[in-house]
Amino acid sequence: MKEGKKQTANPFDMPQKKMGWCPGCGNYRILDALKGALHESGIDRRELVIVSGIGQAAKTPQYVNANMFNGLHGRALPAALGVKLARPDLVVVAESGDGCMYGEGGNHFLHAIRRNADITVIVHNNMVYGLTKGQASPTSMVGMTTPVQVEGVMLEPFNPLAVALSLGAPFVARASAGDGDQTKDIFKQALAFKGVSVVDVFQPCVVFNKLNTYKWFSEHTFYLDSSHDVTDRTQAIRISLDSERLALGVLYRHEGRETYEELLGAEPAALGEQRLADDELQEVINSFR
Amino acid sequence: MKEGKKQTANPFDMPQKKMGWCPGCGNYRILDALKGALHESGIDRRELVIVSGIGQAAKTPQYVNANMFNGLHGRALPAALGVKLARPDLVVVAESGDGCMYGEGGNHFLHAIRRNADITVIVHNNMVYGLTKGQASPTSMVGMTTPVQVEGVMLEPFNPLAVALSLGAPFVARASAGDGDQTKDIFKQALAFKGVSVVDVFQPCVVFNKLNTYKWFSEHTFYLDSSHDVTDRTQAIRISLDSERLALGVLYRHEGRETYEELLGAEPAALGEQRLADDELQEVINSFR
Amino acid sequence: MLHQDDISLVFGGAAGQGIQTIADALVTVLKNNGYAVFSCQEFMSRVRGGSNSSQIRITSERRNAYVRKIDLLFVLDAEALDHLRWRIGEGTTIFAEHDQLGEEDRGRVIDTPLKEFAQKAGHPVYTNSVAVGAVLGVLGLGLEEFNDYLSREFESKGEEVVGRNHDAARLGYEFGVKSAREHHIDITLPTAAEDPASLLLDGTSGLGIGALMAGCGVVSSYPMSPSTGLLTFLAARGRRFGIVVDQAEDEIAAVNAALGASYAGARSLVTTSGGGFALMSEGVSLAGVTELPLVIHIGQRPGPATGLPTRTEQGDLNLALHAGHGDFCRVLLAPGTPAQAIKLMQRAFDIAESYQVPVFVLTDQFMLDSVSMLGDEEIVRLPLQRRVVKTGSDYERYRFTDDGISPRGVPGYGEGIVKVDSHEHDESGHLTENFTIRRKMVGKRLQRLGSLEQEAVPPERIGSDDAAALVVCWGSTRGVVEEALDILQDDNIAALHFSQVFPLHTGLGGMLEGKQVIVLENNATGQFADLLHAVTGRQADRRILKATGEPFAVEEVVEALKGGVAS
Amino acid sequence: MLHQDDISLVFGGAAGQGIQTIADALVTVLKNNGYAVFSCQEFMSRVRGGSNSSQIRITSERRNAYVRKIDLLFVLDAEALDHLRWRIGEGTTIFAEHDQLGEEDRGRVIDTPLKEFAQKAGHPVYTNSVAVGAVLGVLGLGLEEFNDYLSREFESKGEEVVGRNHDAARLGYEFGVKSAREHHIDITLPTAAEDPASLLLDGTSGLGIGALMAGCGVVSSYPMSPSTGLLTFLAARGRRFGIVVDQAEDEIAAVNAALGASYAGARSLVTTSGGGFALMSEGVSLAGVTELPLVIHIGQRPGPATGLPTRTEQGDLNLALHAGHGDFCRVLLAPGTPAQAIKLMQRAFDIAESYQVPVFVLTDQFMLDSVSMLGDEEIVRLPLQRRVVKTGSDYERYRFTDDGISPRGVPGYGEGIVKVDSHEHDESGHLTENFTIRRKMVGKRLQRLGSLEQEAVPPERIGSDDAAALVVCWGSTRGVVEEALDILQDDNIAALHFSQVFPLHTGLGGMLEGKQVIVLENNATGQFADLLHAVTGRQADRRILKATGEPFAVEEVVEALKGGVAS
Ligand SMILES: Cc1ncc(C[n+]2csc(CCOP(=O)(O)OP(=O)(O)O)c2C)c(N)n1
Ligand SMILES: Cc1ncc(C[n+]2csc(CCOP(=O)(O)OP(=O)(O)O)c2C)c(N)n1
Ligand code: SF4
Ligand code: SF4
Ligand SMILES: [Mg+2]
Ligand SMILES: [Mg+2]
Repeated sequence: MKEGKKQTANPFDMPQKKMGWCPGCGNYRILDALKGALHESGIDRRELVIVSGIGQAAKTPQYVNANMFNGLHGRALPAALGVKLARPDLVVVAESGDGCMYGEGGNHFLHAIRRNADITVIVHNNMVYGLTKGQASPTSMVGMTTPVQVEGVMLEPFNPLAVALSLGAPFVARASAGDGDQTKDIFKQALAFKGVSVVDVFQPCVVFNKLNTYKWFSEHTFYLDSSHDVTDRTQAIRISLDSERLALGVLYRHEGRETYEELLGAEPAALGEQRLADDELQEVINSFR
Repeated sequence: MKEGKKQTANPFDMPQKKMGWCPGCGNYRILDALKGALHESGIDRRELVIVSGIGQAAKTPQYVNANMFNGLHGRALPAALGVKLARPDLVVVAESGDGCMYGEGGNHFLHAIRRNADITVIVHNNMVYGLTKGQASPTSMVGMTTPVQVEGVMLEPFNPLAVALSLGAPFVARASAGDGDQTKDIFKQALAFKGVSVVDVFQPCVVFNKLNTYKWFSEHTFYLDSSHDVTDRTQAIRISLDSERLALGVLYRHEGRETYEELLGAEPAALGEQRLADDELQEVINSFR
Repeated sequence: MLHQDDISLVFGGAAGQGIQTIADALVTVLKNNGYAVFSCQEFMSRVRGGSNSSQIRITSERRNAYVRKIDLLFVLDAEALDHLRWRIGEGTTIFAEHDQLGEEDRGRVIDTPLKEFAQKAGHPVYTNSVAVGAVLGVLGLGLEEFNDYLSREFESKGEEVVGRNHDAARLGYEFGVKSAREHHIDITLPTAAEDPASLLLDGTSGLGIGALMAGCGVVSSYPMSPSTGLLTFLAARGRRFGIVVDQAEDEIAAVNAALGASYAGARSLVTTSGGGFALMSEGVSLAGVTELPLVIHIGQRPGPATGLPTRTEQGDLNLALHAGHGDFCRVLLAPGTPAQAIKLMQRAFDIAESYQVPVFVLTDQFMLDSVSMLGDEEIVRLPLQRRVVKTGSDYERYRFTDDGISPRGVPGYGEGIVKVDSHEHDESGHLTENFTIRRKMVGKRLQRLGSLEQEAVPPERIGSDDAAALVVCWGSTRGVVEEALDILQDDNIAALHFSQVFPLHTGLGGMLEGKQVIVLENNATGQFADLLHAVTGRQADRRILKATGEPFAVEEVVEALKGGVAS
Repeated sequence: MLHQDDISLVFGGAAGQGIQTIADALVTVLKNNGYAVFSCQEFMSRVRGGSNSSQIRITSERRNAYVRKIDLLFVLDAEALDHLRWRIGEGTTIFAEHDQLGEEDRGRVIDTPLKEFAQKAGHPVYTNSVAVGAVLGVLGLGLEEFNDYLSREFESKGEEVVGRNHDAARLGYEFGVKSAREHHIDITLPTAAEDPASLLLDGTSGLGIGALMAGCGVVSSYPMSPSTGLLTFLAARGRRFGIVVDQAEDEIAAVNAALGASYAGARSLVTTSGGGFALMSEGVSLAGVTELPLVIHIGQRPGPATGLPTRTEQGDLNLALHAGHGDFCRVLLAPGTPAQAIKLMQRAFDIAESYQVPVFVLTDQFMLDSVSMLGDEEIVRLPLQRRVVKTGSDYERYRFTDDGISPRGVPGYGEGIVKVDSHEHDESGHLTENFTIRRKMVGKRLQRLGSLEQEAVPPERIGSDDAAALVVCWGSTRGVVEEALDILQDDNIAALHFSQVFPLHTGLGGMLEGKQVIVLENNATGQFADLLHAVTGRQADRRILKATGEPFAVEEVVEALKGGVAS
């Protein structure tokens, strides 16, 4: 049931809808990169599910013409897992903000990585809680003042890449919303990767984060070049720990691990037909005689 | 209000109580090491609060003659934080099992480390859910079969030390229940450390974990010696990632960071007296004219 | 000592001493001998040590209740004797190794050198077989069934092990026969009128079989007593039945994964207990707003909080009724027997899918761990009808319809796309703040309550239509109420057992009219009595409540209902 | 056009356009001019764009309710006009920049070149000052108060900024005066009889002041609309009042940290909304079993799940009543005005500490964001009495007492140790499985419900004792009901407002006797009507419900109650 792929029209574009983001927000660029990556990856929009939580970032699937599970704040990853376990044949993307994925949903982040289901995890990291109007997020920089952190953020920022790598994530990357093409390319690699892929995307919040602007990101980041060995985990961790010069691109990839759904032998949920083996069932019953 | 410290009697010993652990369980040794460390550290048992979650490990404070907050499964760390914020003058230990701290409570583990309150975190890591009768825990080894993991554990084990180090934990150590004196010593260091200290303690569960026995632990572990530079975080991470030879001792310590309660300026909760500044209050009210 | 009519055997010992194994073997052997049997367990929250006990009843009719009385008591240590002492009566014959006991108890107890015999058979590990043999000897039954049982059970361990178990059983048996003679133990068993091919099923397995029959596709859960058994039941059979079993990192993950799976088309299930379920409250609300089918099994245990982890209570009714914020529909079922568990579990999946609502199955530790007898004819298999539609390209998930229920599409099945949303949404599933759509969506979600009421499982009447008093009970207390009424033989008392507790069946008010209403439930405040009052306006005339962590005993219900019906 | 009696001004625009700033300034200036004012907000769940509006009412008496009618409407863009179109009536005078509007609307709207004037004053940033000036001109008021306001507000930014704001205000003002003249806008304001020194307080700040007065020591919370304001209120004042403010990683952490702090002796608070609170359910149960004081503020918004994040509803009552597994006591308060918020927040902390129970304060978006007027005499300060005892060396946390409440010790205060436990426990706080102790502990925890009922805040009667019909309302609907009754002037209708919704005051049944009971609440099913029924056995004769996400408007309550009292 492939839809015709035209050169110009992107089937993931939505028939015009009002969008809830502020003008200039980095989310628009991430959305564009995502739709571009999906289209160029040849994914059928009807076989794609984008799962999100709650927040500005989490509105993304509202603006993509594809299946959507816009769930609870913090709970994108378990819902995405559920989709994958029931329908391993579908392409599953879990997308949300830094607060959603690393704050409320931090535990799921840890354990989703351990599971290694074939899910592409995209985190819009604007280092702030956007939708709730500017409180600190787990990735906010120390010292940033907010209406709650009136004396400035005191907590050590959460380092998603280092944590993902410590947990053995097989694909770990970082992108920057300002760089459309590179971000699209990283998304394409993540979508193509079999297993859990984590992409943290720097995203300017032009309203609530006056520290981490487009300019700040471009001044503090650099792209890993071909000299970087993406199979070297120790090296990747070292890079991820550098909080001065922030590396962009794929930090680490490790091919070939079996996915959780493969190990479980999950198969697409039967819908129409009855698939129960009556004799097996009788055997179970008989075991209670 | 110091209690007399006698050479022999340990004030943390409980008047005889029935204990809920199986004979031979590693928990007894951890309990002994803890009581020894508390006593030798000169801590007044009335100024110590042990907070725990639910599980076999979490029963520990039931057997210590000191203040206890035996809370919910997975929630030792936030409760301990609450105690510390209200009473920064008290010594606070948070103690629970691997399931409690890294499974149900995984999110709190992440964010407790980021906060760096002066709490000693002790995790009895038996690599299994003991109290609920032998399901896999986040640290269970791949392949271990259980009544739920009938085909063997498929998830990558959670590496608490690597994650703690990635998060910038200032004190990270690993102990082994079988080694009473060393464990006691590590506990003493952790108790003396200002800031959050994480001690993961290998603990044989003699009933449900037939893989990770006293013997297995002694065969797979070694103690870091004086050649190890405890201030080298990169080195500590490297060591923590080695799943063949498991290092024991203090992997990393970084002194001098201010604690969360210091940064917040928390002071002991006023109990008897009224501490409200009436003029301040009037000023607040006047601001609404 | 004379033991007749229904016989109650109790085995007491520490966790890890094998009393559960003894009881399991014995109940099967007795069943195979044609007796009507029932067994239940009570145990402490620890893995080794403490004091637990298993009761086996041999009854003249099939029963499903705990009795306090003990005819034959086998204790493995002194602590167990202390633990059970309050249940020991004149008519209790006690067996134990004397050297386990204090001086004062020895006179009262028949010295039973289990370990010595086991050692004789080759190893202390054979103690259980000695014990079962001894019981069979005392009861005056043959050893054949048990020998067969042992042969089957230890087949894989080789002939030697089987042989030693047989030896152990024989040693115990001979001891039992001798003891009965020497101590004048005179037991008259009820007639062995049951088909030996009957089933012995615990509540957990009943739920599990129901879930298999319902075509459950994904179960995601976090272990918690007493609900874990359903997870392990399904884990053991997952591959064969195409069920994906995921042990979640916490209960929040479990419920959200189950909803993700439901969205994708699988029938999905979570199993938990009160504390774990409390954490799922927000997820229940998500099921409500997204209109996703979900079955939630709550194995109740005494709260609040950690409470008594291995004990029983019916204290989570209010929570299940109201968990989740905002107004939407739900259904609560509460099987009273393993047979009902099989049937209602299927019904739960069916209603969840038909009405696109969360359906709760409420059980408790007593019900889950109790083993009762049933015939194949009691196993009801409901038609398994999936209700997923293939989407057209203009599909909208929340299309307004007459009955408020929109055809349910799933992703990747048809030409359309499927959008579900935790925000208030329009028909296409996109978030909206339009007040008119909001009003209609609220109405849509609540509208189905009417049909759900009409389709509700009506309460089952036990006893006469004309009785002046009605004992109202729900879930696991069915058996104890039924047995108490049988004992009382009072035409003025009948019972209503609710296996669906919400919504209540429409015709209900009438059934209570003119009756004295006595609500019996295993909790501290009478949560079902409150619900009954809220729905029907009828206050219970009397509440019989128990919240100690123990199930009701037949004797105490008889006692409570005796004195007649006036309160 | 003629505008008289109560005047309703509405400002509509996109998020980020500053309508809130305009409303804030104007309401203060009007108050300083001696007028009785009220203001409320409705806004979309987005940071920029969309359509929001602020209403300011100038009333003859102090009011606390939203009205639909609009006398003067200022819209900043065409979308805002569309958004508010349904509220525009014959009597609405509309101001907007014509070039923002479509052709068809221009005829109806007075062209108001706000941005042009702002630019003239130096920068578009001065638009707000132009707007306020314009309104004051139209209303025929002076500009002095506003100039003073601007001077105060921008003092820190230097004289130039102040001066430009003054310029902008003057330009707007002159335009307003001229427009009123040219367009024959004839406004008769109510008498300015208020003390200009009165307070203008929103619900959030009322709660905050109450928490300060109560000596709140620790607040741990996770942001969630509409409850975050209380967190930021306290964060802004934390250091000065010795309050530790912790933004938790999630709501589960928040409630557990609050309980840890409570255990250690601090008065502690969490603030959240329905979805976040759902996650705290298990923590509520922990508060129940450990008998730890805790105050939980739930700022309600429409569910289920994410629902309508920035809208209003009273839909979390059932959840607050029943959250947490097992049976134990709790108290639910629901202030209807900022003054009640101040008082009840103190009461919440006091009851929580006296009775060692969780106390809920239920508000909603409407109440939290509405600004109303009050005099200093309405600010009640309750005695702040801590109830922590110094422990002796034999201290036991759960000592049985006559009233079920044990003296509460905290760690590190006295010679004793303090053990609290989520398991069932004995008097010393150690876990136990003893059934007798269990029974007594369950009773102990429930026993205090009696005194809590006796001490419950009785409902407030609005109107005559003899009225045949009683409008029952709770929480935020107090103002709208009161105003509707004033308008109806029907001696046959009075109201009962509940600011404590659980437990209900004992004398309650009597108050309803012989009355027609009409329950009005901002949810879909009538959750309080159900509670009233459950407690008193009295079914509401009629339910007036609204669950669109909007508050009740005075007009619709009048309409609903008009036709008389028969339902
Ligand atoms: C359980 C729950 N808690 C809190 C909220 C409120 N909430 C909505 S979005 C959000 C944070 C958003 O931050 P982030 O995830 O970083 O997304 P952003 O808006 O910055 O893109 C919060 C706290 C909620 N909806 N549900
Ligand atoms: C919310 C909740 N979920 C589940 C449980 C059941 N439970 C109690 S202890 C435990 C796991 C114990 O494992 P661990 O923390 O490793 O401790 P151990 O017993 O191995 O020492 C679980 C799942 C619970 N009490 N509460
Ligand atoms: S608040 Fe920030 S993150 Fe949200 S839409 Fe606006 S700019 Fe983007
Ligand atoms: S089950 Fe394992 S962890 Fe628990 S007490 Fe027994 S040996 Fe120790
Ligand atoms: Mg963010
Ligand atoms: Mg463990």
